[in-house]
Parts: sequence; C-alpha cells; structure tokens
Amino acid sequence: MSDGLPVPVTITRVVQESPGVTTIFFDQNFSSNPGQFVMVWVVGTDEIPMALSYPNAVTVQRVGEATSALVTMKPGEKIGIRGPFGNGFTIRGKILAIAGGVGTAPLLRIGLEYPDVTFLLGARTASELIFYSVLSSTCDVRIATDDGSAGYHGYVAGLLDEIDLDEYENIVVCGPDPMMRSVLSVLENRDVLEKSQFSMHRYMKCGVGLCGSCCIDPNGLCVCKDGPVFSGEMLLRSELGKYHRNAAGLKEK
Amino acid sequence: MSDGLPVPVTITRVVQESPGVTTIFFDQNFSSNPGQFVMVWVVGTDEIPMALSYPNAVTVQRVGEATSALVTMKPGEKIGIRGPFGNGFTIRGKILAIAGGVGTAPLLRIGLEYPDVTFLLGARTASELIFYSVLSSTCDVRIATDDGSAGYHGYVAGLLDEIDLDEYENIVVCGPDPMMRSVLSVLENRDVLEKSQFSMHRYMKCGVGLCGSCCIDPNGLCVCKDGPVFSGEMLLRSELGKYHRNAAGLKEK
Amino acid sequence: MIRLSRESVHLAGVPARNHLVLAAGVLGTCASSLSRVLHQGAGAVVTKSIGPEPRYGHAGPCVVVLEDGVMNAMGLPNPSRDFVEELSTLVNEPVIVSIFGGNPEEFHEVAGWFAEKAQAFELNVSCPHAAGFGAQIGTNPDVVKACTEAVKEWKKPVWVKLTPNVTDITVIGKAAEEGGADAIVAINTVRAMRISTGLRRPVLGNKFGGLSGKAVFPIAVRCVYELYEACSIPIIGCGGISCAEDVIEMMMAGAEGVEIGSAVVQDPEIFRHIGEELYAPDGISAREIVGCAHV
Amino acid sequence: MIRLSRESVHLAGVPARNHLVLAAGVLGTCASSLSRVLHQGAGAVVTKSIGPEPRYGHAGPCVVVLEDGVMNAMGLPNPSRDFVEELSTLVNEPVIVSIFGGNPEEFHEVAGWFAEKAQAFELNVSCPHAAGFGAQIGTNPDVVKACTEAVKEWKKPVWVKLTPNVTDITVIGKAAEEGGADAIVAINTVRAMRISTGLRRPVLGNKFGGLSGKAVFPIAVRCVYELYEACSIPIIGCGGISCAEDVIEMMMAGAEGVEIGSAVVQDPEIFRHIGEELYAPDGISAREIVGCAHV
Ligand SMILES: Cc1cc2nc3c(=O)[nH]c(=O)nc-3n(C[C@H](O)[C@H](O)[C@H](O)COP(=O)(O)OP(=O)(O)OC[C@H]3O[C@@H](n4cnc5c(N)ncnc54)[C@H](O)[C@@H]3O)c2cc1C
Ligand SMILES: Cc1cc2nc3c(=O)[nH]c(=O)nc-3n(C[C@H](O)[C@H](O)[C@H](O)COP(=O)(O)OP(=O)(O)OC[C@H]3O[C@@H](n4cnc5c(N)ncnc54)[C@H](O)[C@@H]3O)c2cc1C
Ligand SMILES: Cc1cc2nc3c(=O)[nH]c(=O)nc-3n(C[C@H](O)[C@H](O)[C@H](O)COP(=O)(O)O)c2cc1C
Ligand SMILES: Cc1cc2nc3c(=O)[nH]c(=O)nc-3n(C[C@H](O)[C@H](O)[C@H](O)COP(=O)(O)O)c2cc1C
Ligand code: FES
Ligand code: FES
Repeated sequence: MSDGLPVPVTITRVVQESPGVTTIFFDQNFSSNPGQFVMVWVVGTDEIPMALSYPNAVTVQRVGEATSALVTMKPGEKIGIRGPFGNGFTIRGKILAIAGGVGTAPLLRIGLEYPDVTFLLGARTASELIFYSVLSSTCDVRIATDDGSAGYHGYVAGLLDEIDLDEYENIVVCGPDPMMRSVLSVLENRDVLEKSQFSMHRYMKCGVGLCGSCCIDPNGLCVCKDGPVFSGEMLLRSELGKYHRNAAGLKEK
Repeated sequence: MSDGLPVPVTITRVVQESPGVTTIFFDQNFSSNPGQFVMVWVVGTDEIPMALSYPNAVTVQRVGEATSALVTMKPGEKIGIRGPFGNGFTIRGKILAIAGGVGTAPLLRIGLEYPDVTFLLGARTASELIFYSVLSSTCDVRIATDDGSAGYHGYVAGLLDEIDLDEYENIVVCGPDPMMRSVLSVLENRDVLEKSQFSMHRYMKCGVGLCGSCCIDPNGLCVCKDGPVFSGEMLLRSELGKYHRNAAGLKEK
Repeated sequence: MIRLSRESVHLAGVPARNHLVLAAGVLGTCASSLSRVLHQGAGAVVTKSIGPEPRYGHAGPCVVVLEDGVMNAMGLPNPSRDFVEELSTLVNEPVIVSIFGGNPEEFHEVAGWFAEKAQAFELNVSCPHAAGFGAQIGTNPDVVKACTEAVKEWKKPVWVKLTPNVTDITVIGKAAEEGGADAIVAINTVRAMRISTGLRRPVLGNKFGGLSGKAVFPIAVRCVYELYEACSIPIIGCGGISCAEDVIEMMMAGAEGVEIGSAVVQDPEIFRHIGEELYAPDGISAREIVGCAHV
Repeated sequence: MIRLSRESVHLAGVPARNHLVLAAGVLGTCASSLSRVLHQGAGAVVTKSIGPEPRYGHAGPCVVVLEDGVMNAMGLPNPSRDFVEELSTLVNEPVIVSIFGGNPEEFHEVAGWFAEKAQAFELNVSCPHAAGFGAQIGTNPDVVKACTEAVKEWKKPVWVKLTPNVTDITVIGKAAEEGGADAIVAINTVRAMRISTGLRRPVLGNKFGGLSGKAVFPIAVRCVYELYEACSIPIIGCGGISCAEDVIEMMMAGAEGVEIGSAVVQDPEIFRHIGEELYAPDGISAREIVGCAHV
C-alpha cells in the first residue's frame, strides 16, 4: 500500500553552517514550493516540522531534544520524511527576502533559484549568520547583527530603512516571532503589507490540518495547511508576536 | 463512498415471455458485453446471477425461491444490481448462436445488435420458446422443440446437421448443461471447436472470483471471473455435462 | 439520493444547527478553530478531550495519513483547566466539551470546570492509545456506568463515546445508558499499527494508534446498528463519514446525528460541502430514516 | 525494498514453497482451484472451512467489494465430510485444512476425517457472522484452548486463527498456545456492516459480515505485533495484504509467513506477482526481519 507513511531517507552529508545550525543532506529529492515544509521523523525521539532548505536537505537549529538528536546524526543513518506540506510562497518579479536566524532556511531556495532577489540576513552575532556566502553569489545580500559584529548593528528590521520598498513586487519574511512582528509593523507603516508574505511556525503534530495544534488566533487557520505562509494583511490582527500555543495547547508568550 | 455495493434500480416493466419466463425491465442501463452477467439482489430473499438480456433488463426463468420472488415483482418495486461481471463473448463476423431455454437471454443482444447472425432457438415445447418474434426481425432464426410442437422435432443440437459450420466465424452457445455438452460433442466431431464459445452457469455467491463457489474442474477456473464464457476447447475435458457443485460445494449430477 | 430538510435539530439535548458535528480531537484545541468549523457549516462541535492535568501528548510521529484513512496516537494533549478560559468566546454556541479522566472522580472534577460553559459533555472512554485513560476505562462496563453517573451530577446532557475495541460494544452501550447517558457516540478509533519497513519500527511514536477515516466506516455502521438494537437512547454515528450518502447510511443504521473528523484532511470545508449535498428545501425529516434499516 | 531469498520454508510445521499462503475461504472449495492457486505461486493453501455438517451458507448478497476492502457473510458453506474425497488429488501438496465446529468434540471429529490427508489444520474460531460457530467460540479463551487440545490429539500441526473482534487478542492467543497450537493465524475478518441507502437495509443477506482487504491491514499488523509480544509460537499474518511491501511489514510485526485472501479480487495472479517482487537471488533470509520492528 502506498500512502502517507514517512519516506525513509539516508543521510548523505552533514554540513555545519554555524555553531548552532547544521544542514542535513539526504539521498532523495522532494519537489516542493519554497516555503513548504516536511515532517522529519528523528527515529526514537520525535517528529518535527522543518523547511526544505534544498530539495534534499533540512537546515536545523539545535534547540531541544529532537533537533539535538538530528544534528548529531551521521551519514548513512536514516530519518523519515512526511510531506511536503503547506502552501509555500507565491513568488513573482523582484523580491525582497527578510530572514532572521534559522528562518533563512525556507527562504534559501528563493535566493538561489530566482533571478532578482535582495536578501536581508539577520542574526544575533556574526558567527550565527548562515548561508551568507552561498547567497552572495546569487543575490544582493545585506547583513544585520544584534551585537554589531557584522553588517548593520541592530535588528534586521532596521535594514529596511535604507530600502526602497516600492521596487519590490514581493516581500517574503521568515524568522522568530518578535522579528516577524517588528517587520510586519514596519511594512504596515510603509503601506506595503499587501505584497508581504510571512512564513509562520507553530507547534505541529500532524502537518495535515487535522489535529488543530498549530491553529492561530483569531481566525483559527492551520499554520500547517492554510500556511505556513500567510499574507501580512492577514497576520496584522493575529496572535503573531503576542503568544503562541505549546504542545498542550497552553498559551505561551 | 462509491464502491461495489448493489445499485438500487426500480422496476419499470414486467413482460411475460413464456409461461415460466419473465423479463424484468428497470430504470437504469448497465453497459456490458453480451454474455456478461449481473448479481440481482431480490431483497429479502437472495442474490442470484442473471445475464443482462437488455442493457436494462434481465430475463428470468422461475425455478426456485429467488426467481419466483423476482418474477412476481411489480413496476415501482426495487431490486439491487451488482456488476456487470465476467468476460462476455468475443464477437466478430458471421455468427451462429445456439440457445436452449432461458439460455437465450445472454445471446439475445447478439441477435439484436450484430449484423449477420443465425439463431438456433431450442425449448422443450412451443410455448417455452422465448424471444422468437423479436429475433426473427433481425436474424435468421431456426427452431427446435423437444416435443416437436414447433420447428425441428428434437434437441437444438439436431439443427446443426443442416448447417454449414464453415460459414461462421463464431459459434456462441448457452443453455442447460446437457444441451451444451451435446452441442460441444457435435462441434468437436465437425472440427470447429476452436471457434466456439459457451456461456457456463454455476452456483455463484460473490461474482468476483473470490469465494470459489463457481469453480469448475479440472482447471479450477472461476465461472464468474474467468468466464462465464469459455472456449469449447477449454470445456472439452471439463466437468460440463457430468456434474456441478451446489451451494455447499457438494457435487451434483 | 435521499435529502433531508434543514430543520433545527436537538441532538440528544444539544440544540444543533444541523446533524453534522465536528468529532473530538480534530481542530478542537482553540476556540478560534472551533468557531471556524461552526462558521463553515458544522451543526455543533466537540472540543479536544480535556483531562485533569495538562498533557503534552506522545512523541511523534503522531499522525499518518493512509490511502483510505488516518492513524493517530496524539496521546491526549490538552491544556486542562486553562481550556475553560479558551471557551469563553463560545458561550452560546453549540459546543460539546469532551472530557477524560482516570476514574469517575476525575471525570466529575473536569466536568465541573465546564459546567457553566458546555452545552453538553462527551465522555471519552475510548481513546485506544493513552495508558490509564480512554479505552482502558471504556472496556469496563461498571467503570463506564460510574463515570457517566459522576458527570451526570452536573445536570447537563452527557454523551458517552465508545470504543469499538471490545468483544461486545452493546454491553458498554447499555452501561452508559444505565448510568444516565443522554446519547451514545460510536465509534472512537480502531486500535491499529503500521510499520515503516525502511526504518524497521512502528511509524507512530507511541507504536500503537487508532485508525479512523474511510477504512473504519463499515465497522462504525455495524456498531451503530448493534447499539440501536440494544439501547433506547439516541446514538451519534462517527467513523469514516466523508460524504452526504455516508450520513444517510449512518442514520439508517440508527444514528440521529453524526460526527465527522478525519474527512477534514481531504476537504477542510467538508461540513459546508456535505451540508450542501445533504439538505434540500423539499428534503424529508431525518426522523423518517433514523433506524429504518432495521428490517 | 527489502527482498527475501527463495528458501524452502517450514511454516509452523508445514513444508511450504514460500511464505505466501492462500487464506481460508478464498477459492478453497475445490481441489482444482486450490491446485490452480498453488501453481500460480502460493507457498501453501488453506481450504474453505469444513464443519461437521454440510452447510449451504447465508442468503445473498454474501459479498460486496468496497473501495478499499471486501465485506462478506458467506455463512460457512461447505460440503463437510465429502471434502475428504475432494482433497484426494492433493495428498502431497502443502494443503492446510481449515475446520470449524460448535464445540471441542466437533472440532476433534472433523479433524479426524482429514488426519491422513492434511499437512496441518487451521482452526476457524473466528468467523464473525455464523451463529454458534467461529467467533462465538473464539472469544472464549477456555473454549479455544479446549478445541486446540482436541485437534492436537491427531498429532498434526495445528494453526489457530483468531478473531480481532475481542477486547484483547493476546488472551486468546495465549489460550491457543496453552492448548498446544503450533501457530497463530491473525486475523480473520472484522465485524462490519454496510447499508444500501437506496434499499434501506443492510446489503448482506446476513446483515452483519466481516471486513477484509486493505482497510483492515493496520488492524492486522497491530494484532500480529501484540501477539508477537505475548506468545512464543509462530504467527502467520493475515488481513489486507496486497503487495510484497505489505508482506515485509507483516514479517517485521512478527509474522513468519502470511495469508492472502481478498487481494485475489484485484489480481487473480497475486501470488505470482507478489512472489516476483518479494524474492530475489540476493535476498535476505526472512529470519533477519521477522519481529524486527519490536524495538
Ligand atoms: C513550518 C515550520 C518550519 C520550520 N522550519 C525549521 C527549519 O527549517 N529549521 C529549524 O531549525 N527549525 C525549524 N522549525 C522549528 C522546529 O520545528 C523546532 O525547532 C523543533 O521542532 C524543536 O524540536 P526539539 O525537540 O529540538 O525541541 P523541543 O525541546 O521539543 O522544543 C523547543 C521549542 O521548539 C518548538 N517546537 C518543538 N516541537 C515542535 C513541533 N513539533 N512543531 C513546532 N515547533 C516545535 C517549540 O517552540 C518548543 O518550545 C520549523 C517549524 C515550523 C512550524
Ligand atoms: C452466469 C449466470 C447467468 C445466468 N443467467 C440467467 C438468466 O439470464 N436467466 C435465468 O433465468 N437464469 C439465469 N441463471 C440461473 C439463475 O441464476 C438461477 O436459476 C437462480 O439462481 C435460481 O435461484 P432460485 O432461488 O430461484 O432457485 P433455487 O431454488 O435457489 O435453486 C434452483 C437451482 O438454481 C441454481 N441456482 C440457485 N442459486 C444459484 C446461484 N446463486 N448461482 C447460480 N445458480 C444458482 C441451482 O442450480 C439450483 O439448484 C444464470 C446463472 C449464471 C451462473
Ligand atoms: C487526530 C485525531 C485526534 C483525535 N482526538 C480525539 C480526542 O481527543 N477524543 C476523542 O474522543 N476522540 C478523538 N479522536 C477520534 C475522533 O473523534 C473520531 O472518533 C474518529 O477519528 C473516527 O471518526 P472519523 O473517521 O470521522 O475521523 C481523534 C481522531 C483523530 C484523527
Ligand atoms: C469470501 C471470504 C470467505 C472467507 N471464508 C473463510 C473461512 O471459511 N474460514 C476462515 O477462517 N476465514 C475465512 N475468510 C477470512 C479470510 O481467510 C481472511 O482471514 C480475511 O479475509 C482477511 O484476509 P484478507 O484481507 O487477505 O482477505 C473469508 C474471507 C472472505 C473474503
Ligand atoms: S499540525 Fe495538526 S492541524 Fe496543523
Ligand atoms: S462466485 Fe465467487 S468465485 Fe465465482
């Protein structure tokens, strides 16, 4: 029976992108739209949502049990992949990509595969900037670090001051919730919300719009199925940057 | 869920073909090859195999409980239809159809729809001949009755003496087992077995090649799925005319 | 196809907008998603099952979508008492609160939190994959009866949701009825497992899970039919319903209303779509067909 | 995909040509059809269940093919003792005779007729839709044990085929093991019903029937997995297998061999086709994977 069981893949290459971030390549390509994600089964630990940074790779920030297990895996070991799931970005024309931390992963393919992309790359510190060199070969990359150790000193949203947003047909954003909320505010103030798309992350268990663990207020959409990419307009009056729900459904700041 | 459940149909017309044989028309056409059959659910009684005599009708000889219930049904009442099942006849060129009794039903459409058919119609007595008038408008019909009350006096196989079998590309046969065995012998003697096809009947419960109740010796083929139409060559060394199995799987003569 | 008239329905004590209810555990953790499902045409909604303590659920994978169904082992994740607050935006809506516990006292306690807010309770005595809860309670008629009685003290309609993973589901149905249940919901998921041959282990983090969706429809119809013959309280049919015809079939087996869960995977607007097909101005009353297949 | 080496296999006392066995009741009433299935590549075949008296079976419809499975209520039609004669052409073939009865004495009697001819017996204590037989025996561990012991007196391998329609299948599995069974076969069909909405009644003549085919595969895998943890005798997996990958999955759950039934509807040459996919000259031994998903 062929069905939606996890597809077993074998890890072929493990690349350390920064002290906390690792790209795991495997032996099978998954065709997807940039922004779609997969559920990665870290056997014996958990199954977690991850953007496909490449058609055959996920880029993982170590934050807890499953990500720690994943980044210490070796070539030859196996993981399971369900998906791709979700909608992905709609991309056309000149693009502004705004990424914070590991939020660069779902935007990477946009930077690599589309012709006219300006990429704003933010991180806490220089060593945590990921994909800088590969992106600089294809796009106009600008950098911001919270501690000023590289590029603009401050949050990535600050980089927007120097950018003429009217030039861009699409603005695509991914990063931590507070970063996305602040970018959202800037875009609202500069009246370009309608061309913005944000990739959200919420606690996910099923990935297929069934269990409800990833739903966001106030409209109850599923990040896994109706998203993860939502328009800025839709998110304006949402929970983004205010709270999210954890695995138990309890609200957390 | 759409699936293989019986399709409910409403009886539209009931036509008495002979004292013991009735055609039941219903409000839905089933596309089939001549020789295919359906399972007719006589609600509250049983489900029994029947050839489609017309795309929207079965022609029923009253022999027991289910057929008795069926022939007494009235327009407006409902029955269930599963199928069509089985292979049906392969028809090409000039055709000789040989029918005994209600075995005319699966051959009727051949007589009506194909251009060049000679139809040998047998019955015990004149009143039991069915479809004579409708067939005579489209084919060359010849008649045999066991008691000589109409046409040739004797079994339908006897009619073959006056026929040049070389003229025909296909010889299709349906009737009671003894009649089919005697036709088979004649065709073997006249060396035309390879162009003959016989429609078999055996006790059927599933109609789909699963339960095994319709299997015939010696090769274990399912009459419902591998048949009901078999080549004369195949049947030569079969149980045809010797025995068959009843609902319990017990052999009967 | 038979079509029903759009009538205001009382489903075993719950004033519902139609006969189609969202099943427990599906899009049921947030008031916002419950409200969305109501807007999309559900007649009523059942919440995620709420228990005495917050639970974070089993390790993943928690859900796999199969060709003809879904298998899940969520592990009853729920925010427990915080869910009372969550429901505050839904006070006058047709919301049935699903609850679970390890014994009658816990059922009683959890129900008490919601006694003001819920239109009715659904007792989950049937989840096949959470140790100490669900089916481990729901296979014992005495415990089912005691849990029903305990929740009935809050004087709200009580629906008891049964597991099909028993030798005789009517024994449990009768126990619920004796305990004072206003309705029986049948069925919860069927205990199941799939194994990843590539990874050589069960695909669900919990190994065992529950099968739902189309694959279980014939099992659910059978359970509803059996319960209709054995019990006198209303039955809500659940399990594998994915189109209007399935709803009619469940009703003919004996269900006064139905719950729908897994079918949202294939069609997130399933309630609207089924409603459009099921109801017609010249439709007949559901009363005419409920149980009519018992001939 | 994992492939197996074509090895001569002893399936719980039966010298089989491969791991793929025809399930009971499917093409199993004639020696000629059993022989045909063997020629098409089955490693062994189980006959239609034979009982103490000839039975003509339930009124039709007896079988309906669903989108993802089959539902049947044949009603155990069988020629009883006459079947001894039927099998005479198959004496040295890998034929397992399925038998049923209403009590241990009847099981003993029927088995006795075949003691010379059968390679092994399979006890049908699990048909979910024949009053007084099958599952009505197979839900009671004491009766299962007694029937097993009774047939074991004939000193042939005895496989006991279990029903999934019980609260805990391992209780019955252990009873069979205690009774001296050489193997457990899991599972028989799952009790089910479908209703014709057009005709307003259950579609099967017997109303209730048994679900088989793809829909039940996750239930069958679960049962085999549970039995593997509870019992020490070999398990034969059955239920919904329709491709080589399913065979591997069943083996990983704990099955040493498999039985295949409903899949013949979609593909009458299923044994040959699965065999071609499953076996390869450089395949591994089944021993390496049986039960390997128990981690
Ligand atoms: C659509 C989507 C795409 C993502 N893409 C990436 C990516 O490309 N790279 C990357 O490093 N991370 C990505 N994440 C985040 C990643 O899923 C979590 O970091 C990971 O699940 C943490 O698991 P853990 O066991 O290591 O941590 P835990 O200790 O379990 O949890 C740490 C934190 O991670 C989050 N988290 C844990 N489990 C989940 C889960 N099942 N679903 C969502 N969040 C969870 C919670 O906020 C939690 O507090 C993505 C998340 C989503 C929703
Ligand atoms: C492929 C096929 C096509 C047929 N087409 C026609 C047709 O067009 N017109 C027609 O009148 N008859 C047809 N028959 C025969 C018809 O199915 C039987 O006459 C009918 O099933 C008798 O049912 P009953 O309950 O009236 O009789 P019963 O009293 O049950 O049995 C009378 C005899 O009918 C036969 N029979 C009974 N049940 C079945 C069954 N389930 N399957 C096969 N035979 C059975 C047996 O030989 C039995 O001895 C066909 C049979 C087959 C196999
Ligand atoms: C992801 C998921 C979570 C579920 N959670 C619960 C739950 O918390 N409580 C409950 O009683 N049933 C739960 N169920 C069972 C469903 O409510 C329903 O009984 C079952 O899925 C059968 O219906 P369906 O085939 O329409 O999905 C859950 C089912 C699924 C698929
Ligand atoms: C038409 C039919 C008849 C059956 N008859 C029997 C039987 O006589 N004895 C028995 O033990 N099992 C019987 N079964 C059950 C099968 O042997 C098997 O256990 C079940 O169908 C599950 O396997 P499958 O999904 O591969 O068909 C029958 C199944 C079908 C579909
Ligand atoms: S993760 Fe289950 S609905 Fe989104
Ligand atoms: S009728 Fe069942 S196999 Fe032919």
